[in-house]
Amino acid sequence: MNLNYSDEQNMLREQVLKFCETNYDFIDREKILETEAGYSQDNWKQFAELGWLAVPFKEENGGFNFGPIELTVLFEEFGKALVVEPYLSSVVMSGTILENSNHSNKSSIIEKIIAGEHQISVAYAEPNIGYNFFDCLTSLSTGGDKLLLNGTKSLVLNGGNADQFIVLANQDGSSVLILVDFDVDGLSVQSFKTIDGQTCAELSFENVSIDSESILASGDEAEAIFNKMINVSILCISAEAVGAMNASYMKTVQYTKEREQFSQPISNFQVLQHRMVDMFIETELTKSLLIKATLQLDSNDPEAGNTISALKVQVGKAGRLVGQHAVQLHGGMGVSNEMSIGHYLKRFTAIDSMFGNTQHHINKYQAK
Amino acid sequence: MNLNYSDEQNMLREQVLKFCETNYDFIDREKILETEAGYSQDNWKQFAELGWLAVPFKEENGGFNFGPIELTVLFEEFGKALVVEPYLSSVVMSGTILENSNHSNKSSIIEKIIAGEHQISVAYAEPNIGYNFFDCLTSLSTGGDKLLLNGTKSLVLNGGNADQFIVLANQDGSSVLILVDFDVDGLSVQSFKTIDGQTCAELSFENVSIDSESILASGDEAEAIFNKMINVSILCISAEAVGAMNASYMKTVQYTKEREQFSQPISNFQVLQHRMVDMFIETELTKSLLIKATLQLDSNDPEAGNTISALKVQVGKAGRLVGQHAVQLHGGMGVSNEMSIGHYLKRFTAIDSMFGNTQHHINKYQAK
Amino acid sequence: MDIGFSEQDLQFQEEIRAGLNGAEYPAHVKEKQEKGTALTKQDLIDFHKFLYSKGWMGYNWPEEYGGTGWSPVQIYLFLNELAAAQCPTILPFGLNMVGPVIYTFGTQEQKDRFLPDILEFNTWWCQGYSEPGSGSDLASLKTKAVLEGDHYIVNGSKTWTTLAQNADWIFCLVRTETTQKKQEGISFLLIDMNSPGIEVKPIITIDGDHEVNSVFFTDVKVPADQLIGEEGKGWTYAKFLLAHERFGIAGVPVVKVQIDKLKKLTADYNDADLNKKIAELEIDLEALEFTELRTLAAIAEGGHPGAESSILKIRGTEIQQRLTELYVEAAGQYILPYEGPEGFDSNRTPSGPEYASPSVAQYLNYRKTSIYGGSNEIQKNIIAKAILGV
Amino acid sequence: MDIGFSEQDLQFQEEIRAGLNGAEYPAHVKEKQEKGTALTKQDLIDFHKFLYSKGWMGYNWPEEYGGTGWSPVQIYLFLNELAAAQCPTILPFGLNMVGPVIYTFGTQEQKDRFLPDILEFNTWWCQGYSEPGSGSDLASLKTKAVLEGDHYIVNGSKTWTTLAQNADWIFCLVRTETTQKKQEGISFLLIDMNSPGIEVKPIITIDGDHEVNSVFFTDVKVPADQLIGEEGKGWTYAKFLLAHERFGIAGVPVVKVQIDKLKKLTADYNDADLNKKIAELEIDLEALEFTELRTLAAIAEGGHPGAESSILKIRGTEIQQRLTELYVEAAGQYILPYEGPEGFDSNRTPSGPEYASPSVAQYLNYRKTSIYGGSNEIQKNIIAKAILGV
Repeated sequence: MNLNYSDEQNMLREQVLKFCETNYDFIDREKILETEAGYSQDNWKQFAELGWLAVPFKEENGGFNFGPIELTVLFEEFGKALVVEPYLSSVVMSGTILENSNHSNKSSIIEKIIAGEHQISVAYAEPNIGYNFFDCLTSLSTGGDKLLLNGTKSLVLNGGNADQFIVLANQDGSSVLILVDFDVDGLSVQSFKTIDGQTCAELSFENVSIDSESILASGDEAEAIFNKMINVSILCISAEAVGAMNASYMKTVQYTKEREQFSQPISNFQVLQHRMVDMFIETELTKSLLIKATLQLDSNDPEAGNTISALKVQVGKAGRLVGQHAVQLHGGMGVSNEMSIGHYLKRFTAIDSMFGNTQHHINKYQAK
Repeated sequence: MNLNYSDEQNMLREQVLKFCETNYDFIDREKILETEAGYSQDNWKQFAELGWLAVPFKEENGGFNFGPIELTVLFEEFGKALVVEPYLSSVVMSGTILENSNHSNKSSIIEKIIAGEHQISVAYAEPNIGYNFFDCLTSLSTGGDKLLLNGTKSLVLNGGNADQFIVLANQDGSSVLILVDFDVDGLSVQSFKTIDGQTCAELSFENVSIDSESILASGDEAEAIFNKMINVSILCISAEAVGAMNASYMKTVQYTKEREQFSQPISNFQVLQHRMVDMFIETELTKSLLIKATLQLDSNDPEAGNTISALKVQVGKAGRLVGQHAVQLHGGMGVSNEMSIGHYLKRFTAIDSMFGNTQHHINKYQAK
Repeated sequence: MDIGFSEQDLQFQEEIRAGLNGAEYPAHVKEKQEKGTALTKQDLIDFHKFLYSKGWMGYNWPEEYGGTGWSPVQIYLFLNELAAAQCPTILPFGLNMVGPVIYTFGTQEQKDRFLPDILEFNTWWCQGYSEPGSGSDLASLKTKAVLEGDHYIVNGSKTWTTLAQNADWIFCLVRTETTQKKQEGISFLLIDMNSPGIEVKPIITIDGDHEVNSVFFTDVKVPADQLIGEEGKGWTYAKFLLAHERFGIAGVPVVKVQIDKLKKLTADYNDADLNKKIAELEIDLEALEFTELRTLAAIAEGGHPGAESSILKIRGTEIQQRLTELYVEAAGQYILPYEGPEGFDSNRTPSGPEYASPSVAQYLNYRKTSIYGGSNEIQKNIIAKAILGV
Repeated sequence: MDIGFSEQDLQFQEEIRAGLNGAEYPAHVKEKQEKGTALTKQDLIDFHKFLYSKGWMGYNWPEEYGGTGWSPVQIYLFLNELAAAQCPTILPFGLNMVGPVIYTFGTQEQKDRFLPDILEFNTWWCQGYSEPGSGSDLASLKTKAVLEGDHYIVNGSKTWTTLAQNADWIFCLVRTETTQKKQEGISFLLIDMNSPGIEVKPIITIDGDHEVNSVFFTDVKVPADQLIGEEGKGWTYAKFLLAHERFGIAGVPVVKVQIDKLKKLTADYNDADLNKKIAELEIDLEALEFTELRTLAAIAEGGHPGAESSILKIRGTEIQQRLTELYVEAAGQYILPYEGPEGFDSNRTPSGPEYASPSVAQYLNYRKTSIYGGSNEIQKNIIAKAILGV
């Protein structure tokens, strides 16, 4: 057992931190949010140039062959700055599925992802199935000599910007993962802003013709790959949450030391001090579970899935506590859209809702 | 709607308060706990003389025809002084069942109860049925031309001092309430101290012969009477809890104003102040639900049962919070058996466990 | 003690219910209520004018000043019926805030001038208390009013001013004198929002809505007869107002209706975890509701809302916030798409439950409730003083 | 970073496990552990002497002083194996409290004199910190030590002294000088409990047990060479000790075992509500356990336990207390009969689950955990200072 980050990992953290300090203050971010795409293509290009988009991919596919640890380093720093670039959807989610699939063309697709020239979003959620993603109604059926895809996918992260989609569908009662171009006949895409300043899309498939080479995986294999993707994704947004918690309590400490009421800085009030201590404690505890889950995923520990659920629960609870306390201690400024502090709360709320919320993962953990 | 206590009710409260101030300080109580019976026969005699034992009974049975309001007045004051005399078991529980039964002799039995000469305990709990009292295994069966009672009843309040028992049993799949003398053949009684300084007994019935006149009620009628008894009992111990909460926070306020640490009374510390505010708020909220439930029971409102469950939940949560905070704010003194404060915590714990704990009543309320 | 409603009370309830379902009720408001569409300024005015037309506007005012003189039970029933009919919330600024201050501390002339317009809702009021530098610590306010002849000249700014964009009048705490003790030297001034030198700038909150504002005063001339009571006594009136404001802030009737709504919305899922959380919230709400009734009863007996009203504020806002959390929990991942204050374009609505997007907006918006009206921490300080007697 | 245990670590774990199951383990102790019977003083001594015989006693001491010099991972594995075997908790007073103070601040003579007996468990230590007037505010202590020739004369009293009734020695904070600043003038003194003038009086706690005591000192003569370090520097040593004490106070391995036990005890009921509460507790415990590992790793890298050890104390005791609440909840009404410290008379045992009575005793007893070792409020003050930098 070794709990120290390597020099390489520390350097990566430094690099991301510096990038965010330079290019990602609150005003920069506000401007990005106002763009049509909802993220900065310039930033994305820089991510590619800095090699960040290659982080999780295998060397054979042109990647750096890094693992969960490096991803959490990236995402912790993203979380501090509330980075909205679609790293989760376009690199982690689609990348995990692609790499684990047997698609003949996957290396060349991954190369384009790494180069920042191509984005793929995974379409897994649907309007009526909650967190039971495999119960999906979107179906791949045989129509004459063709395969036809029909159904609705919702909450597709960054879907409005995607060049391709990986769609989770149902084929005769078993799961399939299908690669679909954004501009095929019968597919319509509607993009929405999300509550935390990102974007997601709703996809509607009407008799979209699928050729069998586009099927990335099916049956148990598809579900195994999909679950792997969910686990890594939870890990990444949890790391992001840890970064956001860190920033939230540090900013709150700073604010309370500066804000004066009753002729003294409000950091003098014991009740507020203990509130900040609670924020600090929850952040540290979350970080601990994050490291545990990261290392278990890294070593393919069969317990990893349970720890991921534990982590998601802790992230849900701690994010809520830290986010709410941060807003409360900022008073009116906390609920103003022009301060960053409320945006952390929004991100915590979004993160809790994704891939199974707190109660969902309590139940999953309990049933382990 | 009228939320004022009548003059008569206020006088009753004054009377109980004065009695407890005079006869029931912590030292007096400690001495009572050390006695074999676990309560003071002298006090009981005084309760009778002051007419308190007549409070809930109908005039036709020699009672004062008072209702739930007067009972809660009594119990609130009992709660403040942690009174251990068996009013709940010997007057409220057995009295409610007797009065609602058709037993030919009930008036004369009640007269003896009112005179303080006779005690009856209700035996409802069993070792393996939890809070589902009607699922009891104790059974009344026909053996030849006799009715025979067999089984075990546990947690019979004040059972070691009872002259008679009212036993909830099962007869061919339906409930019966049976009056049994303490000294019948085949009944053995084992008495225990309880965690909060009272006593309870375990009864074992081995082919105890029952004559049919001893059956107070059976079938739906028995269950209706029993449920009524449970509701009134919950009301009484809730009132007791409100009194105990009141005393706990008042004593804590007093203590923190006297106890000095870091060269100042610890009541100066904002965190402790807010803790006491929480105690105060929970006490007041519990009192509100207590009044609501009392008035609903008093007016035979069909909603009363739900409010009783709500009240029991609130008493469970608030009692825990108030009891634990009181101990915490007393520091080491809080966990010392020689201070009253820890004894309130014990009583809150006992009260929560009786007649369905917090979670039991949340579920009952939810299923309403 | 008894809990029953009298025959008259039940008849009263029937009257209110009939009135709210009657033909006089503004149809365009009802239509929007039922659809859950946002109400305009004019809609709100129409609603309040309807209340006035029924003689209900002064529901908590003494008869002497045009109020109904209703009993606590009647007030309780009235507010419950409004909530059950999903009516808009009665705006508190005139009726519950400045109104009682004027009829308690104002001159006869001020009463005659302002009270009828409040009841008739001819004037929309807003509250000028908080300033950028003074939130919880109101006494540190810096907005200055200097008497020059028969006018005050007001300079400074107020913030978090709810619906100032709609307001005709603002009641302000201003500093008329600088003294050692911060609470002294504060005065209570009524200012016409149309006065030259007033500028209103929107503040967008984290739910994306425009509800609050900054209000800037530059050499605003205010006739001296718009001062309430005495100069320097503003702090007394402010405290009086805050205690009144806390009252009703618990929002019990509305929460009750919203809990029922949540139960209906999620009935199909039959989610045991959620149902139990709802049950626990309902229990807390029952306790709060009866606490409010006890407080109302005490006031009717001549009591004054004190530390008890702080309980209502604290617990009421906690319950409101928890309820918004349960809505968000129920909606799950479908909270993600952002609707914005205008609602989704009807041609571009995401699938998933319709209540999802409003739920998360409400959740974010309601974080304000533990901050405004004296933060919950300040309320606890107030109770601490009262129970500790220090 | 990696989470795996090395081959050596796993072999180490095997050795510990084998040792605890081996023939040398005192059979009478094991028998009582399995039955859940209370252990006597001699049982505890036998257990600690067994640990010494295996060379495990100084599990967290440097090799230089007879410790094992184990890595954090080894310590972690060792403590987990002890808990899994339901061993008694290692008494902290000698090993985790006064021992590190002596080897860090003591003279060579003191090290030679006291450390071997601590490791061999020839001496049972107790802690003389709290006084009736000074609980959380240790610096306000009043017990006085006056140097007369080569002896100190000690007068005063200590309270909440755990297991003083069994102790051979006590380490005390005493006031050797009265100064302006309360933290100054405090010294750290080792006192033989057999010294004339010491009286121990039991304090019965709310669970009915005798675990803590008052200790009174009347003209107790203490050789001056039993002073640790310098006169007046006691506060420094005390803070050092408190930071060490907090460590391990989290009690993670024991809680883990007790959660598994609760699950087994309640498996038949399959109570969904209880199971979910247990799951939430397990999650919190996992987070705490890994936090402790992180702290251990940091210390192994040369760090010093600071504010982090306060997290372990706060959250550890919170979890312990919540666990006792879950046991009580599971036992329901069957907690009522009072067992007392001796257990029920075997001929007179109430029916209902056997764990019921010990559960409520544990619940009541564990209220102490958020009070002792510096109350949780004090721990939060410590962290507040650290993170606020004030």
